Amino acid sequence: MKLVKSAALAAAMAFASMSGASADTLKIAFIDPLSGPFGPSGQSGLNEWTYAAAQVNAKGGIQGKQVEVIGLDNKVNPKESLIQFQKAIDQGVRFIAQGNGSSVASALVDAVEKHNKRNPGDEVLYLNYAAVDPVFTNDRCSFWHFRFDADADMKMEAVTDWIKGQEQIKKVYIIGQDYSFGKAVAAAAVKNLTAKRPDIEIVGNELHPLGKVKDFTPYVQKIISSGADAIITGNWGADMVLLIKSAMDSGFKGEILTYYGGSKGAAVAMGESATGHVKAIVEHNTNLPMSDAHAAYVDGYEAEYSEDDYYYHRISNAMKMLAMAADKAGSTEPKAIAFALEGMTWEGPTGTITMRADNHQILQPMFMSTFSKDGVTRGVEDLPLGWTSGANDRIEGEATKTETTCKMKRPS
Amino acid sequence: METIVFSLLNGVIYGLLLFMLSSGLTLIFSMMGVLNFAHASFYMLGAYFAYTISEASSFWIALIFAPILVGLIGAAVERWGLRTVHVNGHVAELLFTFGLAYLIDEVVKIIWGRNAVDYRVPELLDFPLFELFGAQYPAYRIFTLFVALAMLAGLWFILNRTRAGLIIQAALTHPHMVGHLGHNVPRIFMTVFGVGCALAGLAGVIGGNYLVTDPAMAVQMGPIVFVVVVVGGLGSLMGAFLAAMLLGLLQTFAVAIDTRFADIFGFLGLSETSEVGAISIASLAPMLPFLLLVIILMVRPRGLMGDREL
Amino acid sequence: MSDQTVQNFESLAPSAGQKFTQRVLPLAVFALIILIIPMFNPSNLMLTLLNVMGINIVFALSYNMLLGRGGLLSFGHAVYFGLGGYAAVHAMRAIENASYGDGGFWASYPVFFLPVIGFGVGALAGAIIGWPSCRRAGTPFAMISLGVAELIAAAGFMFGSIFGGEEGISGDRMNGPELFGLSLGPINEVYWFIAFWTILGTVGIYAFTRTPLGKMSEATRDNPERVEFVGYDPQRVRYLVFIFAGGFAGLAGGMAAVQYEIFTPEAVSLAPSGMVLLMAYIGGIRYFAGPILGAVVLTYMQSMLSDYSEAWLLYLGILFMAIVMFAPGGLAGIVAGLFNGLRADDRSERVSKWAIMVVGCVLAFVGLVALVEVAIRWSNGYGEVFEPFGMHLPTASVLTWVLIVLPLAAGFAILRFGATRNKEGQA
Amino acid sequence: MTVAALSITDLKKNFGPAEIIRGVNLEIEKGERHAIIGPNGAGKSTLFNLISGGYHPSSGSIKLNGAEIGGTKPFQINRMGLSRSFQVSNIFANMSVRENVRCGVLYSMGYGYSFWRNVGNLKEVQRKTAEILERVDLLDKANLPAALLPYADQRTLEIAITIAGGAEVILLDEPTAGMSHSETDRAVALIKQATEGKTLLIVEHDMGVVFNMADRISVLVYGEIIATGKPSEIRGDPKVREAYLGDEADALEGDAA
Repeated sequence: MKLVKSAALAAAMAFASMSGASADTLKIAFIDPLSGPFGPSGQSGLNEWTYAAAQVNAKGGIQGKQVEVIGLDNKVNPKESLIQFQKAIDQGVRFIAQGNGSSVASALVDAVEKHNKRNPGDEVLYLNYAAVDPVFTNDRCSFWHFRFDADADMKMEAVTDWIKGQEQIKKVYIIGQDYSFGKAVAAAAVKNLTAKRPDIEIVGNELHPLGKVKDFTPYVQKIISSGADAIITGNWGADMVLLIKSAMDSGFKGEILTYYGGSKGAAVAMGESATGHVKAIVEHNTNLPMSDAHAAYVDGYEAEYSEDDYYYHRISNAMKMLAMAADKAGSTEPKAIAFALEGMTWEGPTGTITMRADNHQILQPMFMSTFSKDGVTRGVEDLPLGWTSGANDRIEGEATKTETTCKMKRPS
Repeated sequence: METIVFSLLNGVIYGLLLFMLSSGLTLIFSMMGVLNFAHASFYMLGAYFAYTISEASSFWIALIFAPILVGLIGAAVERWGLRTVHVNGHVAELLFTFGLAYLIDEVVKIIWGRNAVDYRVPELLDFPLFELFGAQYPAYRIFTLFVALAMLAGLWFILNRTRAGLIIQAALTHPHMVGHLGHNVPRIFMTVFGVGCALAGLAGVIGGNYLVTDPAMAVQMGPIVFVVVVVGGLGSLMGAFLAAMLLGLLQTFAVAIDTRFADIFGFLGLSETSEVGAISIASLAPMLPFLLLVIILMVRPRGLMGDREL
Repeated sequence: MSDQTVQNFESLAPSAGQKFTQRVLPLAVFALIILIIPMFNPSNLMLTLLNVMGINIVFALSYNMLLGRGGLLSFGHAVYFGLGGYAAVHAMRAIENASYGDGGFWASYPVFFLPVIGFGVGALAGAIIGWPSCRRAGTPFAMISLGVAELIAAAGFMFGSIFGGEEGISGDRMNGPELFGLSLGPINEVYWFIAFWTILGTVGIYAFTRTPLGKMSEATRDNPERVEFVGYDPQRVRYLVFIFAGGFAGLAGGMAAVQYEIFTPEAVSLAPSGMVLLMAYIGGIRYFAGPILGAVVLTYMQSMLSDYSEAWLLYLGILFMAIVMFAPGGLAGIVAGLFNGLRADDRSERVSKWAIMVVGCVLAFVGLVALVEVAIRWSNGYGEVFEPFGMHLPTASVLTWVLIVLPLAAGFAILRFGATRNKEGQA
Repeated sequence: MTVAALSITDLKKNFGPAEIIRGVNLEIEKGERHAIIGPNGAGKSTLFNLISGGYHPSSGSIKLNGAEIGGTKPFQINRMGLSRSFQVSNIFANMSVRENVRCGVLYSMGYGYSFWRNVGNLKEVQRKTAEILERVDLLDKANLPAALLPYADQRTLEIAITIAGGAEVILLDEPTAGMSHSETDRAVALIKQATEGKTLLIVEHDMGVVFNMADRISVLVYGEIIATGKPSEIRGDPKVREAYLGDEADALEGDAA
């Protein structure tokens, strides 16, 4: 009897198969967390993709096709992502977008590569907008993967380029989460600092377990005792917020250079006391000087999604480049678009943007943004606080270029 | 020297916060045998209530009313939830609280959003109290210390100087005896559960702005509370206190130690660059509680001060 | 003794017919369902889901060897699933390297048999970790499993050479010798692989419950003290059961390795351990088929419900709580209750009682869904409005709240009425 | 000289400062039915727990067929051929009567921790189980869940599990407690029949049962055995009469009649 019920269920599922692809839409499956602890950042990403699609559609779409963004919740779980990937394929999706979590990215790079090998003629293109592990554009690079964000090493290039211009920084403390990403950030920081500012003393290099520390005060006091005047950290989520909060409470006076200071929810948790101290290396902030068209784009977004702030500028870049590549190729076939994207260079709202042909990594200007009270025209999270950067805080895309070990295998 | 002073101070404060959080669970667990998975969720509720109340009025009002509110919710959970499940045994009770923790998490996300809320230290206490070896010491941390001590004193007074306290003490060590003395056991259970939750709520009021108030705070604190209770031992608030202190100090001191495995076991040929050799004591600090938990359960299942085995 | 006794002992045990209907038939039907599903030409997504269900069925059944049959509540069962899976992925890589390189043992090892590796490593991990864990049942066991799970989860991120850091370890299943003509490339071929191991795992775990050790495991759950006085060491019984549970979890991990071709440290974390607990308990731990049912339902919910509502986690939590509080037998218990009730004498009375309960549940559920959906949209603040069946239900409208409060109140009132009527009926 | 089935020398047990067993000496021959009586709190249950491995002796020795078993674990003692029942029914409540008895049979038939055999196919186990069930007259209730049995039947099942393993030395802890008169009579007959040829050590309050069954009786008072002997000797022993005051002395008297 119990089994009969499961049979009925299975049969019901079998019939509930999805509708096929329709010819006049270009579907992008957005595979990221939409529920659970990482739901908010996934939701932001989805909003920006949807908005970018609406903007493109208003101008007639891509190659005459309307762009449709389908949000699929992967719960930041690699295995679940593969199920959602299959769901996307069954709906006739040929483009997927993902950003949260290198574990998910790793599973998807692999899955896309295998799918394309096993299903020729039905290839899928992977638009990575935020998973920054360098390995995806190095040892594990794939023809079907394009990254629109600077990878962790490039960000460190940018951070250290910026430090080069900061004479007052003499002692640096590196702290990070004890896993592959944290270790990679620490290694890149040591390597770049020794090369670019040999006079700087690295007074500490520490890893702490991922997401387990409740009170960072002991770490912060170690940092203060070491006399550091800058902290470099790749921490994200609670690990970053708690670190910054503790540092501010204990009266740390130096700079805290982060990768993810601008991520969702951080501003409220850090609070006003963090202004002037916390910096984040990003490709865009909403207080940059903007052209009218770009300002309209940003304001339009913030008006439509009033609870959300414009953060993932790279999504707008990715959508524009997708459209340009399709126009260049005269087709919306992923393979043709992939070839067209290789080596594409254009003038974006923030400067020159290039998609490297050798490893499918984007090069774009980076900005060392400061969490500030002053000079803020667009605040974040309904606070009068926001992210600003000055003239010296700009690092050109070309300067962040790193050597690649990628041996790209292109389909014939 | 400065490391020792700092570690001592931080360890004690963190330990006291842990004790505030776990004392309620020790009461509940010892009397009712329920290892409440949702205990840390009540801690979270305390923080969120305090945030909402202090937005509307002031932190001081929140300090009093938020724990009471949490206590009432706790009592209600016992009355209409746990009691129903009780007949199905301890595993069912454990699973009930497991599900409850899950639900509270989701409900908190709906009501207060999925990001951190801006729950601040009251302005009255938002200043550096003193400076020690170049680092400032926030006044609020010392305030935390006093609240915890006051709670400790209050708890001690109630348990040792009031009739209700004596009944509870008897019940802590001999849970089966209370019924024989003619007391209304269900009501005692409900009260104890409520009071235990209120204590967690108080810890939330204090800890929410000391740390961060977000929906992940319950999950973060959950397991460590168990460690305190189990290591401290059944039926022993003193044990919970010692365990909390031990954990607080252990973790803060471990952070201060830069030694790596390679330095310790170097004589065995463990190299600095190997995966095991590169692990430092400091990076292990947050894992120590769980190591301690497993070891205690293996070696001394009654905990540090417990009067009986789990 | 006399012939009488011999005769009696023959009649004591279930007859061949009973054995068939009670034991062989359900398993045969289960296998048959698995075998005929492909005839319905399911989409790739459905095949993927079915594969995941197969994996979860074995995983949940292995978990129930502990919780349902052994009375051991574990919060770290994913450790064995994960370690088994990791071992299988490492073996998969070894097969790949060996088939392109120097050959050797791995070159001749078919990917099809990777779950065997998973079983071995899962059992080995069970043997090592079980040694300190199984001395005590109850809360100490649960706490040790939690502590161990935390430690292993942390180790998952620390030891890159085993767990591959955040990206995990990936392999390619299309290497090594092919078996049964399955290249294991397309998903429908993987389906047969999963089907084979799901059936084997299910039969294996079922067979285990029929062995002397399996029986003594149930006896130890019920009464460890008495077990000692019939010559058994309860610790030893628990320990051996634990090893087998670890082994079958590893088997499921090995199946997952072939299905996903990747394992990441997330697999050994606390979340999947909690998930398998939910699967087994919601399905019903007192019934062998319970975890199967739970695995099917929860796998479907996890991957499909999120398409309809982002509050799916909340619904899952509510379902779990409802089961814990009102239906400790789980879904399988409900199904069994219905089935037995339909054959009972007071059939009509029971049906009317159920009808009342169902109406109450449905009403309360409608109100609850409306409440949750309206609340979550309000909470998100994107100005989105809940619009079921063409209705427009903004937060501020009176109609919305009528639609929430009315069904909720009516549903609970009916359920209460049903419950009190039951009590009177019993008194 | 034959070795005693059970031989206890200078056995002592204290819980903290409280001395419960204060030096017990006892020899029980093979095949003997020996009863232990004594007032409440004399330490009868403690003595049983010491012999069956539930407690560790503080000092002294307990020998089973000449082998020391003091401080050994219960399951080891059980494997050496000693089995016991409990004062409170201690059965596997979620299993059927047949399965309960089968649990008692399995180990003794060499199927210990076996996980490669199907219990349903173990013919000799089935046969032995059926034999035991028949011997205790529970055959017709074999497939009922144990928890649904009436009280007296649960007590019987308790005894059935105890004898199932084929132990030569059997300890019964108040086997007739809480039974009615007719039930008691039935139980006594059953015990006599089921433990035919075995060594039996029994603790019992019902003097009728004791004097009816026992070959010899020991009287335990305040942790010491004050007298051991045939029922007739015990009945007349003044020390015993002294220990049993009031009603219970009358009971001794009454049963003597």
